[in-house]
Amino acid sequence: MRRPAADAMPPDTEHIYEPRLLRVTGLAEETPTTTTFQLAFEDGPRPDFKCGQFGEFGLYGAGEATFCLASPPHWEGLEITVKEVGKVTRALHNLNEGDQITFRGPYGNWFPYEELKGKKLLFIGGGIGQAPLRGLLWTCLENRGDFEQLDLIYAAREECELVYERELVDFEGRDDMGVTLALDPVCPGEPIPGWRGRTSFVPPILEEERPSPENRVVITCGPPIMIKLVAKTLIETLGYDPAQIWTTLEMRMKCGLGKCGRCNIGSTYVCKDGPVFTYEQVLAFPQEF
Amino acid sequence: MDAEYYKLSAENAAGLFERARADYDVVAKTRDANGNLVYGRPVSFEDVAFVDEQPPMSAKAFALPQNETLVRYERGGGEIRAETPEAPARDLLLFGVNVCDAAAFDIIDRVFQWDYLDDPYLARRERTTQLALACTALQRDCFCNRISYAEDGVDAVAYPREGHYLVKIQTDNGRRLVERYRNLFAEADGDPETEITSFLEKAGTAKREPLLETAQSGLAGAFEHADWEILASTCIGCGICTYTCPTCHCFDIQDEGGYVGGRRLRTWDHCTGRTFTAMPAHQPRDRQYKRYRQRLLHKFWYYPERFGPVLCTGCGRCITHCPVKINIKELVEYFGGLSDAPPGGRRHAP
Amino acid sequence: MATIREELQAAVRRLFEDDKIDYFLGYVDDYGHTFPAILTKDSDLSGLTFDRKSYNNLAAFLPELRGSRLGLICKQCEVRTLNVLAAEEQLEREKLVVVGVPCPAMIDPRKLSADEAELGSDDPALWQEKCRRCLERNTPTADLFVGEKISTPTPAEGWPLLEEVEAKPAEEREAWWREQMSLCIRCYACRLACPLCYCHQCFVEDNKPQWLDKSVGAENNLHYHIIRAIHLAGRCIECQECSRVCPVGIPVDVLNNVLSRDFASRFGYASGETAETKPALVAYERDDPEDFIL
Amino acid sequence: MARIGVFVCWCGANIASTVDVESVAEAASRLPGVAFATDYKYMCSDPGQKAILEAAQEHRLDGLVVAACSPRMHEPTFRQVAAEAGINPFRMQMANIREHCSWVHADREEATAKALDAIRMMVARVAQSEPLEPIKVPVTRRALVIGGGVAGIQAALDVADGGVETILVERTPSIGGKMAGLDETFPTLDCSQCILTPKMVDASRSEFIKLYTYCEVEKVDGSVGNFKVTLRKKAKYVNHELCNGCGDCFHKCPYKKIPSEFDYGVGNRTAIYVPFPQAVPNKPVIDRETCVFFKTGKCRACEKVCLRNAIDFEQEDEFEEIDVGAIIVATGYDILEPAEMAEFRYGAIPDVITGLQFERMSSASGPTEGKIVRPSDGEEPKVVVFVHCVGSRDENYKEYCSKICCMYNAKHAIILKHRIHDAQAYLFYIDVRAGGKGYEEFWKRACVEEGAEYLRGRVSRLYDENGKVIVEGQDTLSGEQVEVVADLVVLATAMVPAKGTEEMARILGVSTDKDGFFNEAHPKLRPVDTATGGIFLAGACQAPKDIPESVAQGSAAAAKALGLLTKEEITREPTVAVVDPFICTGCWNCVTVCPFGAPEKSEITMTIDGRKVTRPVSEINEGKCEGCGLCVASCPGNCIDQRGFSDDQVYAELGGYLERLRAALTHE
Amino acid sequence: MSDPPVPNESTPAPAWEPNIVGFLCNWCSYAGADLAGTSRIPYACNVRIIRVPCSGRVDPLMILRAFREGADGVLVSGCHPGDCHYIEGNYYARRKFIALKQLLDHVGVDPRRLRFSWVSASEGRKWAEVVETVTRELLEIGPYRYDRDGDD
Repeated sequence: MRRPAADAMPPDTEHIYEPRLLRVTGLAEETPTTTTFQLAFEDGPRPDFKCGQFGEFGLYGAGEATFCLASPPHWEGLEITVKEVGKVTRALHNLNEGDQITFRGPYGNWFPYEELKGKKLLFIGGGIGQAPLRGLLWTCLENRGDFEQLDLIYAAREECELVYERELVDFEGRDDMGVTLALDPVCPGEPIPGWRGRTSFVPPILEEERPSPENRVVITCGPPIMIKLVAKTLIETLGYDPAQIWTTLEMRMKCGLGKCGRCNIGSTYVCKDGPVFTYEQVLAFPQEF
Repeated sequence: MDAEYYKLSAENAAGLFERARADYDVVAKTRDANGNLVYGRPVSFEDVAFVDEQPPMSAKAFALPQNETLVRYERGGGEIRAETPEAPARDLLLFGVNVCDAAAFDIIDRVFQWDYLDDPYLARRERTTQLALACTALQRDCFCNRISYAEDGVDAVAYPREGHYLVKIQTDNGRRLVERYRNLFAEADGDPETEITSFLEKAGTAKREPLLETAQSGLAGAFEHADWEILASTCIGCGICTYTCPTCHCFDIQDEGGYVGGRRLRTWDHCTGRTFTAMPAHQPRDRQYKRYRQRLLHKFWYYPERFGPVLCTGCGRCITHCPVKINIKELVEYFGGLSDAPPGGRRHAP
Repeated sequence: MATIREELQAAVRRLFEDDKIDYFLGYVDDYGHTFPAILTKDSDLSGLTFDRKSYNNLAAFLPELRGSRLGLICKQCEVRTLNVLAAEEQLEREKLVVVGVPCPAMIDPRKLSADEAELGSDDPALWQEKCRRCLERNTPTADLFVGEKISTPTPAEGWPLLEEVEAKPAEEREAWWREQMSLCIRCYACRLACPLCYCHQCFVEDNKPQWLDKSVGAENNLHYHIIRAIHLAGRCIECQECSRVCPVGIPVDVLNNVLSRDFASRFGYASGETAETKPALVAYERDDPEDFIL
Repeated sequence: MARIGVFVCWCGANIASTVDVESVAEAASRLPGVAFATDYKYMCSDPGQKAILEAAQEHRLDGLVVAACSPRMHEPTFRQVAAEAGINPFRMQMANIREHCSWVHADREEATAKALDAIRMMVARVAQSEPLEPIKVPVTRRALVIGGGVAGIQAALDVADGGVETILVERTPSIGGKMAGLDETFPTLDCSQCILTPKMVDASRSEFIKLYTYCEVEKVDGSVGNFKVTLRKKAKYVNHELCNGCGDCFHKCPYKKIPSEFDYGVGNRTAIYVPFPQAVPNKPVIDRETCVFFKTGKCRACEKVCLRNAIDFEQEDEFEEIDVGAIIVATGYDILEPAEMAEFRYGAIPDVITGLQFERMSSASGPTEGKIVRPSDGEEPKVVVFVHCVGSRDENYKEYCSKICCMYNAKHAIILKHRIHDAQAYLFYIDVRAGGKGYEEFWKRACVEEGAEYLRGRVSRLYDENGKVIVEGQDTLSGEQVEVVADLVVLATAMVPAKGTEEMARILGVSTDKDGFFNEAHPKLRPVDTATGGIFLAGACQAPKDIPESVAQGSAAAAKALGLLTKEEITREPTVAVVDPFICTGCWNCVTVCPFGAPEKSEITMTIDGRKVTRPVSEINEGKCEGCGLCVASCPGNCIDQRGFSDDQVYAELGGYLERLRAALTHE
Repeated sequence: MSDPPVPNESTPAPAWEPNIVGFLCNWCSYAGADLAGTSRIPYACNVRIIRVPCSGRVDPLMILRAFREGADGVLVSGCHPGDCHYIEGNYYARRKFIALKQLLDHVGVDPRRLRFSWVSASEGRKWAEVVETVTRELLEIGPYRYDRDGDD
């Protein structure tokens, strides 16, 4: 049989499914069901990773699940933000500082940082979809001079579903980026008591603000329906080229290595070829995701 | 390497089996307690079944077991100890397996070697040698004659002749087998290639146009074809086609055990099942025909687009054992534009 | 005289022409198999047939077509299934056109020789066990009967395979089942082919918690089959589809038969005979007989 | 993030002498999810509770395991402590290491190991425990009493007395029930009607009581605090708004020979009738079944005579839906139909009557105006046989004792003697049961002062001969065969649940016992509750009872109802079932098995393959769910789970125990 | 995984003890077990109790899971027929138990591994006897292993 040389073995493991163990060094409760875990590598140096990549995180006895790496590479350690939805996430939520979790990765492709340089960036996050954007956002802020403009629109269904609240406050205080926070309107047009931001879905905000497509790149992640409507508005109403819109796709994954066949969309393995795609690529997929 | 040809007398075939059992873990066709044909470990040559018929389960499990422990773990004293299982201790000889089963390994090697090397699979795979046995007749549901890749990459193929086997060696691995038991093999005489060609013609396993590989471009335009719904809706979503398939290789990774100890294991999984892509509150393939479509297109469009060969050796198990007898060959022909009507007549979506 | 095939095709064509149905669930034959097919008014009906290999219990496809007006071929297996489904309020009977056929008994595919010469055989030894037990061959509840009625031979008594297994001493029986169970690959065809396994989620798919391990192995497989049998307790209509579809040849219906027979004698259950009987496990009598509770 | 605290109680020496509590606490502190573990002499004591509160704060605990006595003992205590500590009470579990461990095992090592297992299991369980909040349900401040006998009347009066609107439903034309037909009552011999009718009038006059006679309960939906009840107001064919109860109509009614239900056939009534003179309301109804007009279309005599034009042949049954918060069931009893017991020859021999018929005869306002006569010839009977236990305490009929017969037989013997001085009473009895205030004295009086002859033994044969009823039996005291030539035989037939009780049980969703009486929630401690919240029992519908008991239970049920109805809202245990509608198939197993009607049929609309699909699904009415988990285990697709007893929790508990085995295997 | 721990060479081999999971209904059997405690009736300590609201809450899946996880025996106990706190839960449970029992018997699992009992709140002594019986029987038939590691 033919056996090519491997070019992407994860470091420090015997085989590709053997995870490393990370130590939970900190926990931040983002919402009642969402927690950010700060993780430290104790068994060796942290692998290099890039914004947009993901990993397989888990707990022995509960299993593995896929999470995007939610902190920028220039921070120490690694952070992930986990929403409790199933067996693994429930088990993770029962952890305390000092506990260990398993990690394989980093996997997948990443946001093309070099291509983004010199552009105006508009981040659009929805709910827990802010997590995949967070690393890139902080990287851009760290290198603010690389970019002409930096804006963030962040929306959630309810105030208690906003993640990274303390960072949002920090962003709002900065003068080198624009921040728009929005909650889904409960009764259209009616303000939500005590809420400092806007009460609107994202597309109307875009229609109102009309960020021009010129030299701009939109990076968005959120619920599939939000991505769809945001892209529609940008392309049809504001004249964006689908190639100007970047997103990360959520597909069920298991191996993260392009083997298990779960994340196939056409001949694309989301775990290897993605999860970062331009909307142009997304439109070319067989429409089943 | 260039193919080499040898003669193996029927007598020596028995000798080969006996001697190989000392050096290899020998797997061959045999019968289980119920009298059903299986790939098993017969202890004597008499127990080896030399028939064209395929066992329901292909031979893929010998490289990709249905359950495979990836990591064992233990907790204690505030620490987690994890260890990976030992690689298999013995070489494996697939003795007299069907060509379509042997051929599958080379096809799925490609994904297991793609970029990341799948060590657990490859550890088994690398210790495997195939000595396949060519069929004497095409069976009812077989269509290996429609797939060009169906013998490539098989280490050695034995063609049954009068009183002996003509053995074609296709890989270094195959050559090592012959060298190991060189005195059992004789040089082939005559023109073995011609002999094989006429054997295949007679058996009905010679290639016949149009090959199913040519359906790929047609399939690429057929994703939205309205007839998927009506033709694939009888699919009940079981795992028979994928589990019996020599090339289907999708899997799941799960933990079994508890806090104190257990294992992380990989188990076969199947894209035709309704949980395969189900996420909390989101199911991209929300109807059965979409899941069937995925299987077919993955085999005949996505996989060849990415890795070259179609993900199929034409063994026909997925037709034979399908509870509703969905015929992948005919559907590939229909959706791939090679035939006008699906099996059993046109059934237009309303 | 018209063959059943021609009559059937004519009848279905009429149903479509009269706009009585949106879909017809029947069998077509091709490439040496007879298999279920969903037909519409634009379909080519020339493959439509009914023969001794019309194995599938077509009621298994009802959930997929729920909401549509539907014609389907009903042999006695389907009739009994429809009764259970009606009792469980899973049936839109008013949307169904039940097409009755004279059922000549199904050949046991495991006994079918390669050349299929015996397909026309009336030798009960070649039939599926259920057909030897069958009480009715002519779909008495049909809305529309196609073909000529045939006589029903005297049904066979008993449960041959079950009795054969039971005749083994306990230890041998355990070994036998362990052997069978070690063959199981958990493809779940047995449950998916079953017209009464219509849950949207099966317990094997539930991972909160994961009551049943995903890995295969004799014990896990046994547990799967036991729970499957329990879920069919007093519901199973013994169509034997579970056994027929098993790719590795496990006679899984024996487990169902254990309960069918026991519930028949213990509780007087005969599932599928009327459309009123509630499933046995959601019913009780105050004096249900048992002799093992301490 | 689980931060569980484990508190191991010594219970003085109760636990500590057998279980090594210190090492248990130490081992517990190393269990997954445990942030803190300690042991203490008495966890339930003030200092013990305080220790929990302090530890909870110091270690930021979010779950508690108290390893101590049985949760049946102190679960409420420690739930309270958890709440005070800011921990959700449903994330507190007790590991029972006293009743289930230290008190039953002597070996210290074994008991210690078992105690630690119990803690492991509970820690695992708490880690899987969702915080739960009690379910709060607002209460409709209105009660429904079903049945207008003395129990129902008493209950209605007492609830009304509490200022709560009460609807009293009676299916016959008048309230009063069985008691209204009685003559004198034991043991005081005061006149039944004299003491009952004032209560009937009170009930009709109370501003808080709405009386619905000739009315039946058709349907009951909803649950404790909020029932929706559909009433069928049967057509009376008399407009009671207009009717002034003058009685002209029933005097004019030509059809007079209808056996009166109220008189058990001893007397007759007309087709338009008031069941008895003191009826409340004292207004007639027309019995459609017997009225000539309804049969032939001719007559209308009553209509013609009615000056108020109150007769209305066009009336139809009306339905009314009412909202109530509590229901008191007081549907009473009937007697076992004596004709069913052929050996007593009831129906075959006219001079064999039932005790209730005797009551009507002896009643001064009854059909014979108090004269006791033989039905066959109207003659005064001189020898009367009273038979005890007719159908009661008889394995062929009813196994139970009907409780009141001994006393009313004694009463009948006394009344007989009072009315016909030279009459002789014979009583065949098994034994005399006279447990009640003044009861023993009463039957002795019959025996000693009134000369009633008590014959201990069963009647073996009854037959008529020459106009007499010959009663054969054995006197087991003397051992002799006895034969009494009687003029009249009175059967003390068994009390059975009133006709329709089974149907009523189905409507209410409450259970009945093997004899068909309503089941109380607990035979000792909750005798007036049913297992269904908000439904209470009063009177003989629950079991045979005499008047004072029925009245007492009426009052008790009223107190229970008032206790419920005076709350603004009620809280219920949140350990209810919950359906995942996305995977529910609508097989209705849950609907079929639930004893409380909590799962309800509903629908969900979802988008599948771009199409809107509506699927039938089950939905749990939390107000009705009692938390038994039967539906959970009956759902084949595991679509239902139970809060507080979730599959995850049970699974974790199992794992918590069996982990030890793995640990043993790995030599930890 | 129900094997007895492999003894170390230094320590004598401990006698094997069966591991039994008991599912007890809250209202009768759990209370009965409490009563056994308050009455100080000693019994074998091999049963680990899982409290459930009603025997009707016990799903055969739980029982099989207990075996799968390593239990040697399972005991399910509820209220006597007619005494169910939830009116009829134990009647339904009984049918499920009959079905499960039939099947386990048929496939050759020793019937003594799975026991059911009705123990009321007043039957402390019966509870103790049930535990003793079940434990004794399991000691006779030994550890349960079906095919504990259907691995690789």
